[in-house]
Amino acid sequence: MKNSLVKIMFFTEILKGMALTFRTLFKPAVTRRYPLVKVPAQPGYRGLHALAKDNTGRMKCVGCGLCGAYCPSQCIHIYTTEGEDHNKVVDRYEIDVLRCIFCGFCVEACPFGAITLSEHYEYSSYSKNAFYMNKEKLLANWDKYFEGEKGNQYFKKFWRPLTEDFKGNPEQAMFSKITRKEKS
Amino acid sequence: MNSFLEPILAPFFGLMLTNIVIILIKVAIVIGITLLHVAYATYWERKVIGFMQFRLGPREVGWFGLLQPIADGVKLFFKEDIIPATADKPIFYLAPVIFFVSALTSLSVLPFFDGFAVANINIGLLFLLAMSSLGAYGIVMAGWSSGSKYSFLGGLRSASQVISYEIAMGLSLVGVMIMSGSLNLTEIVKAQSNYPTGFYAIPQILGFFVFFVAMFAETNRLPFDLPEAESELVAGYFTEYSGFRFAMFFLGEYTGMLIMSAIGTLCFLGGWTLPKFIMDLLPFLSELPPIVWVVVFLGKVYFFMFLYYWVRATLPRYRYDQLMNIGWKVLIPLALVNIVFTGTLKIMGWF
Amino acid sequence: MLQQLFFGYYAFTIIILSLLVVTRRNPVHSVMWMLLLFFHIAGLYLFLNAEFIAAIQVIVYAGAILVLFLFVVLLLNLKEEISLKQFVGSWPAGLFVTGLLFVSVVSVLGSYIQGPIGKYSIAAVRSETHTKALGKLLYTEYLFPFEIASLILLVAVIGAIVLAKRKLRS
Amino acid sequence: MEDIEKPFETKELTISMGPQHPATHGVLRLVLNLQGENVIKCTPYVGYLHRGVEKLGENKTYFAALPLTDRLDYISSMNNNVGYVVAVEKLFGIEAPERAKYIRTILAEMGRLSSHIVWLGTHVLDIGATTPFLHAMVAREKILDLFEMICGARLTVSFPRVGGIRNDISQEFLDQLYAFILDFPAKMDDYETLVTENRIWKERTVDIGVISLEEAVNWGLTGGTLRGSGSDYDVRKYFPYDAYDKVDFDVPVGKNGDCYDRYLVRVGEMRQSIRIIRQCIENLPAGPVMADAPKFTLPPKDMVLKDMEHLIHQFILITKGPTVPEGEIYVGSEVPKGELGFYFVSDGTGKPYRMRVRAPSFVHASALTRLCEGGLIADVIANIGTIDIVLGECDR
Amino acid sequence: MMTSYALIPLLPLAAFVINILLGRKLLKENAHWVSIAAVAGSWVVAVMALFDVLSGAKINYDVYTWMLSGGFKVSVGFLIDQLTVVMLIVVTTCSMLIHIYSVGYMHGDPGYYRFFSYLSLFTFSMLMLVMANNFLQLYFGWEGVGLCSYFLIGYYFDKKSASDAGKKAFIVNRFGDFGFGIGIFIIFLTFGNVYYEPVFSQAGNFANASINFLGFDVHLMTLIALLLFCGSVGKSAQMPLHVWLPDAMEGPTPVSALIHAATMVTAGVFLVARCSPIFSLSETALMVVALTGAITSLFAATIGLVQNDLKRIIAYSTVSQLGYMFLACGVGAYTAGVFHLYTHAFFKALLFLCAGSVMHAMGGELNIQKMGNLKKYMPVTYITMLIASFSISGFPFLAGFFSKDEILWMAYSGGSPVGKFVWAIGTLVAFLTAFYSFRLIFLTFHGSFRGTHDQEHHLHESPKSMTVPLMLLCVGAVAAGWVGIPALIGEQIGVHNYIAEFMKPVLGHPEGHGTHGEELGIMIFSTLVGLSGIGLAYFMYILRPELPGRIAQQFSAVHRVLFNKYYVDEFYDFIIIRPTIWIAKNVLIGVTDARIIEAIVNGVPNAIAAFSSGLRRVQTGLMQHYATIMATGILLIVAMMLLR
Amino acid sequence: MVPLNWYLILSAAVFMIGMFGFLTRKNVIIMFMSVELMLNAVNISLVSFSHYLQDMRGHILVFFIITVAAAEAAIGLAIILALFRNKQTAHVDEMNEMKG
Amino acid sequence: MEPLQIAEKLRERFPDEVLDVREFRGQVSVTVRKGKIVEIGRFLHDEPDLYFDYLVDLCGVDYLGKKDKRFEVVYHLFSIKHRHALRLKAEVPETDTRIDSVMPIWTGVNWHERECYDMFGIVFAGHPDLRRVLLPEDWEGYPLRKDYPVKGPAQEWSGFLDVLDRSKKYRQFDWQG
Repeated sequence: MKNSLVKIMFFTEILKGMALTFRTLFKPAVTRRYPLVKVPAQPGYRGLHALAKDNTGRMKCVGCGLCGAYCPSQCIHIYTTEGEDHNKVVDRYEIDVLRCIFCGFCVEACPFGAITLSEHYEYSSYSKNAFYMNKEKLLANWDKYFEGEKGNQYFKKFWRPLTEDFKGNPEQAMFSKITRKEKS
Repeated sequence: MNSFLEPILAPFFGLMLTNIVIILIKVAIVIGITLLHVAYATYWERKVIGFMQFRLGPREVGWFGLLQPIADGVKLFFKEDIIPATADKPIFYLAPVIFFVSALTSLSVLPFFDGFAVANINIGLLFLLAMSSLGAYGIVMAGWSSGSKYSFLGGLRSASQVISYEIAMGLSLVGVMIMSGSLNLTEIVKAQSNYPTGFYAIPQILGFFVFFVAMFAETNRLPFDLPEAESELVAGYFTEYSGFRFAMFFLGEYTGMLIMSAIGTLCFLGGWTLPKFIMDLLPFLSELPPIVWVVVFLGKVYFFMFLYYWVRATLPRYRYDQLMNIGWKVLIPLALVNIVFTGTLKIMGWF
Repeated sequence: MLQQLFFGYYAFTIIILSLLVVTRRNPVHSVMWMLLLFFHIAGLYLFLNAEFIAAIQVIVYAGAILVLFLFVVLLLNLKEEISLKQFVGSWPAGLFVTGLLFVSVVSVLGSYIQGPIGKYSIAAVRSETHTKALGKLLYTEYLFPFEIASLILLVAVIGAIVLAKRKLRS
Repeated sequence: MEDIEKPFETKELTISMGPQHPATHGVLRLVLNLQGENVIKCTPYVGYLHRGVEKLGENKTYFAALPLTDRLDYISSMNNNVGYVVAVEKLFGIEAPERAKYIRTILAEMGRLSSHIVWLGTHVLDIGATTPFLHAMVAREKILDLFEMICGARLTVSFPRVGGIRNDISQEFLDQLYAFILDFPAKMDDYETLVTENRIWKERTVDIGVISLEEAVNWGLTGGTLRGSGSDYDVRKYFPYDAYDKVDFDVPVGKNGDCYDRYLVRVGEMRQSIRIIRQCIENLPAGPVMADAPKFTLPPKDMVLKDMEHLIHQFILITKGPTVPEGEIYVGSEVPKGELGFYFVSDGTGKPYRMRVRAPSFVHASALTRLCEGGLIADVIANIGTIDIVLGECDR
Repeated sequence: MMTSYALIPLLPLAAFVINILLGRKLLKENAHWVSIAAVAGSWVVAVMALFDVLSGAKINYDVYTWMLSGGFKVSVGFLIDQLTVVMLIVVTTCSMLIHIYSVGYMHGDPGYYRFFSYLSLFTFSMLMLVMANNFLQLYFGWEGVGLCSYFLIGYYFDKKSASDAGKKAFIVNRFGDFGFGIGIFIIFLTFGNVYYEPVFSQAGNFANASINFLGFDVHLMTLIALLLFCGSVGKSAQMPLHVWLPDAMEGPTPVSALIHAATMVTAGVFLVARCSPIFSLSETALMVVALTGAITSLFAATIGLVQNDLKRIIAYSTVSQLGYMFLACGVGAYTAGVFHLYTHAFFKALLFLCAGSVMHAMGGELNIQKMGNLKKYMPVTYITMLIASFSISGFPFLAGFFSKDEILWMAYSGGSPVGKFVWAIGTLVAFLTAFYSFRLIFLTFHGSFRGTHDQEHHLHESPKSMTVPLMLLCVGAVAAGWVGIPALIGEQIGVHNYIAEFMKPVLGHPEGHGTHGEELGIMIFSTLVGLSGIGLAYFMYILRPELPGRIAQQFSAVHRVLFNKYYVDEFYDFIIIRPTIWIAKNVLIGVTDARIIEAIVNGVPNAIAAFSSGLRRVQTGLMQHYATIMATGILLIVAMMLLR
Repeated sequence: MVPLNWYLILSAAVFMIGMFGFLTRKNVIIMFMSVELMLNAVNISLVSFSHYLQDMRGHILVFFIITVAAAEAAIGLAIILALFRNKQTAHVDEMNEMKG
Repeated sequence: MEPLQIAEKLRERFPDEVLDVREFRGQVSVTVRKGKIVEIGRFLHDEPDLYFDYLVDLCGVDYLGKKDKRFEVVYHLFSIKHRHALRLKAEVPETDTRIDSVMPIWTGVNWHERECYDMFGIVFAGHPDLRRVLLPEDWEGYPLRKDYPVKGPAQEWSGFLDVLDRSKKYRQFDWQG
């Protein structure tokens, strides 16, 4: 009771709030000055698409069409023809990026690990055409964003599920391994 | 000021005109300086509130964003001026002018340091109150003439708010008038500096509190920014304004804040002076030329401005009826108690 | 000469503004002109060395009463009425009567007798400041009327509340 | 409500608040009939964000419909995913492994935290306090960073899978999350310092938008909005899914059913979420993260090209979807906004015959009429904030 | 320094304002802090004033002039002299202690802040009353205390008896105040002034003047004195306007102690003492005062003998003691009256507070027949009340002894024509007082408990905040009289009669006409009378508890008359209230209203209606038409003046 | 020096304009404003009298007139509001209840 | 109470109304005739040991070509007090798409019924404000019916002026007001 009287008379709760804002005045800001300072995307970020190449530099995609079938927004269009040795040849592999919802299901659907989502997230342009990805652009993306070992690591980590997910992985993250002690 | 300029100007203009010219020069100085301060007040507000919110505030235009106000100004002045089809045009044009001019006019009686006021009139305080009540016209007219319902509601709110808090503010200043025995701002400051405690904020703590609260309401700032509560009325009375006219409202509002801060400084914090006991302690201070004291004055004004920002960063907004309740049921009675109290003590010779 | 010039300006503007006030179709415009009118009257008071009166003219008339008018005008929101006729049918009669009255009042002016000169000369008021002189009179000699005036205000406040407030059943 | 005292009657004013209005949190439109500042009638209009999620769901396999749920309540998409996945698992009759359940619980509570942070910030912002919004957003940013770390997306996560989760979490994620959880209560105290006890905040919320328990249940309110009125109805307690039956947490309950109580309930829920996450991290079991149900889960990628059976499964599951028993099922889950329910009618094919989303925001938005009438305009804002609706979910 | 005296009344006023404005929402259970702090402040300043006066200062100044109209000046001014200072000390001390006591007593009451704000307002009014330097301010304070008394008696306004008692007190007081008001008018008429100083100094000039009042030539001073005394009679509950005071016991007990024992009711005595220059000029008036006092004291004492209500007994005792004070004033011994007022304040307040404490323990039970043996449960209350009773009974060397003795000696020796008569009555009253006081003690605290089992279970000593004021007041009840030790004893032990010396400049000090021997005799006699009263009570209520009932049966007629307070209330009911109601019902409603007024009311409009039905066509109902016609009228008048 | 009569003529003119407005306008609010105009006209003449007679009493009267004007505005506008509530109009020719 | 017991109780109370009781994964659906749906609802709501105070959800299902009666309105009920749930299904034939509104019993069903009307064209008699809720007021057709094309009706947009024209019909308030 007395407490509330003091509170009403002396605005303690408001002063507490004011003190908090005043303290914050001297704390560092968290602002990321975006166009100047870029925050790197986490590995496995679901950004712009790329078509994977194998070690020999050939496109991994065989045109099975699973990605297109699975895609929730139906933005993948694949056109194949019969090649010389009765192989399927992927003539056109097109993604309408403006329709894409970046769920990453195409990666999951692909049995060959042919389609990937890169960490690139800054795609803006003045023309719609820039977002209609054809096979060439997608392959170029692979070179651009997955050069070297990065591609392999990507598949190792994000091309799921793997057998270990069904069986249990001995290298799993566990709490007991955490060294950090609770603040007293 | 006069003594300094007169001998220089008199040969050129003759005595009669010299006075007018001096006044014009003063006006130019005051308006120029004030507008600059107003511009940078917006900058500081954004900076202070930004820092209080883990942000940086403007920093891209110029060094540390110092040119931001100018960029904003330029942008506003070159923006397309949109007039709604349903607007009552003459009044729509006039409203921001009234608002801005009434704010600027108040500047004329503010003494920035000893002997520097455009017009050192005997009823300075009354003049300020009169001018601050005129700002309401700008707001109400803007709200009404826009032909938008949000503006209209904002205008209505503002009218009743300003009328209500005008009373509380006037009454809160009565204590100061009683103590100093004058309505002249320079006299008030001088009486204050000779008073034992220096600032009237100490003996007039109640009046100061009432003034402090009413100050926020008069300038439509949080937690009393009901006329322009963006979550309720979009932007209140200036919803339909854009470009240059919007800039007038914007400038008028910040000038109003500056003026309220100046009134607070002059009436409660001793204006450009320091309390007597400090002056006695440091006698060399009185040797300084008067213009130096403008720094003290501005320091105190900026203290008030900082409080504006600080409160804005901290408090939520009151509701309209609660605002009225506070004005009529808390502040006015408190101010009346303060007057009775001050008057009694004055009669008993303790003040 | 300068004084005559000033007076001439004020008198002319005041008359024009008052005509505008009574003839505008839209009450909001009337209020605007009235505001301007009050300012000019306040200027006239300053001209007559009544600075305190000028200040309260602005504070009370312009700052309070007129805002109240404006407030009511806005509340009533009389848009459709603006398009109707603004004068009553018998307006020529009104014009006639007021005109004659004006003529007769002006013709009285030549024949009054000036009263005795009081002690509040311009210099005396200036030295004491107008506010102080007025305040002293108000709180001593005219204390009783002053308190009656405050009573009237109180009654007005109560009356206004009673009139405007009403319980709604819903 | 017998005897409302109103200053005077003036012309009734009709204003359209929204769909573009700073306080309507998206494209909600309220038509308010005003008498002065008093709201006589309030009619909400929704549907500006209608995308036909139910119709779309009927034309996709059970797996492929998952991203659609991201876009329901886009502030807490993780919770929607979990709710969807839980419902589908129940329909299929499979169980996710323990580890996956714990991780899903952690993620769902993170989603709840992030959603409540947004709610807190915007609600407080509507009432005029700007600072808590930005202070809270700093913490939300951390949560989103953590989301990004495990699933590569910040908002539309699409992370859980039928029968488990997409991929196991990393040690780095766990460490950072634990550190965050230890820090967060102090931050909560900061947010509360600015509002909870503040007299202005209290005046704005206490006794505003009061709805009694009985009426609240009758209106079908759920989540914090219902619990503010005093019910302890919480799907996590009533129908525990995932690991909620294995952790210990309280359900904060209000008393008066006003805005302030709803506020307190949600703030309490945030603290409970921290508790849940902490327990889950500390008790996180080892083991698989996907259920071993080959007919209902995608086969392991490393085996697809090695094993014919897996390859066939891959192709069938992706193109036709799983073979689902015929029947119908309704499963609710507790998302930050209330009870999110999925009702499936299965006709034995891989696509739901009917997919119905029971969206809490939809019900809450309809209750705005009841909450706002008789109050002031400013109370409308407080009410919109306090029932915490997301139009993406409301309009589906 | 002078200005600070204004603080004495202003602090309680400020407390009142703060409490009434902030109490309901903000202070609630903390309301007492404000009031107590204010009263304590007043007390400190009052003590300072006492020292100032002791050092010879006499302060008389105007703080604020409210109205100045010709010779008529209305202002707030303070006169601080010896009499005022004594009253100040009494009022602030009692008030402070009772404020503290109320903290415990009123704890948990829903109107806590209201109670304290009224107490503060009362203190303010009372202080304004005693500090006034003019009759108008006196009247203001007078009405102020009346108003607060009304508020406080009716504090439990949801209880009908309480609100009725409040109304009764208010209305009965009106009778007295009516006379008082007229008295002030006549003073203004006579002296052209309402200030004490000019009035008292000029009073001598009018010693033999007479005035035509209601057609009679009346001795002016007698008239003024009697009219002023009217006020005293009302406020101090003297015959025949005493009826309100016992009923006023419906208020909370601290109120009874403060207002209806220690302070407000003594305002009448204060008034007589303050106006002693006027009273002294009129032998008739003094005689009236003395006789009224004597008769009232006897009358009330006899009623007190048989009452069973704890607080009412003390109330009648108060009436009786007030009569004593008037008796003293009436014989010219103003100092003795004021001295008794001063000691009485302590022991009577103490009695009431003890009664409150008992009531607190008994759960609101007031019937002493249902009490008994309380000393076991409430030792502090018992001892303090016992001391108070001894004091009131005039037990040697306690406060009451000195003041009572002073009065009796002055009555006997003062040379007043009715002196010996009133001395006899006074002595008889002393006996009765001792008897009923100890009847009260014995019935309440001794014997066996006669209440219900529940009550017995509940019996407990009161909290600290209540007992500490009791003990402090007890010190007063013992020692307050030591400032007025008569010369007879004082010479032996080397102390003076300080109070008499102190008061001399204001009230004068009539020398007794007796010898030391006579004085000693009177003293011993009255002491013995008092002791025998105690003895009789002991005999009747401890030794032979069955005796009182038998006596009551034996003298049942007398007992009934006494028990029904001489049927005064019934008498008033019969001669005043019923006729008034009858007249209102039959004459005003039946005849005036129905026959005369309605005939006029209906007839005139009928006539007008007939006339106006022709005229109505002229009326358009449009305001502006009327206004235009008015303007035309003005035009015509101006034109007429012009053309004339 | 401006002669007193000039002020008086100005005052009379404003007064008459106000009166004209009061007599002829339909809108109650404007009629009310005309009344204020008339009061102001009186104030002008009082202040000028005061100035020329060197006496403060004129100012005192102006002070009281302003007070009364404030009171009158409050009451009058409240009445207008009440009228408007019943009639839904502010036109004076609709308000002819006084008609016999 | 167990769901099947509830179903039995319901059958006892309304023997002619209950058509079918089915259980799947522990959830019980009771199919009823639409005629007395309000009475059934009232019974379920008011009966002390049933006390279904909370109507979780109401939705329609279109069984085009699968069942005789084309539509079903599905009520999901839950009792917070007793913690039991029940699914009630009312059959609505294509020929007569009217069913009584249960709004008098559960107020919260308001918008659910509107949505059902919006999506399936089922008319709820007695609903106070039966308008489209999610779709625009001038929408044609009922999108969740199985015979409604997934990608919407093939229709050219007729232009802004036409939209403006049609909107006049639905305009509820006057902007000038």
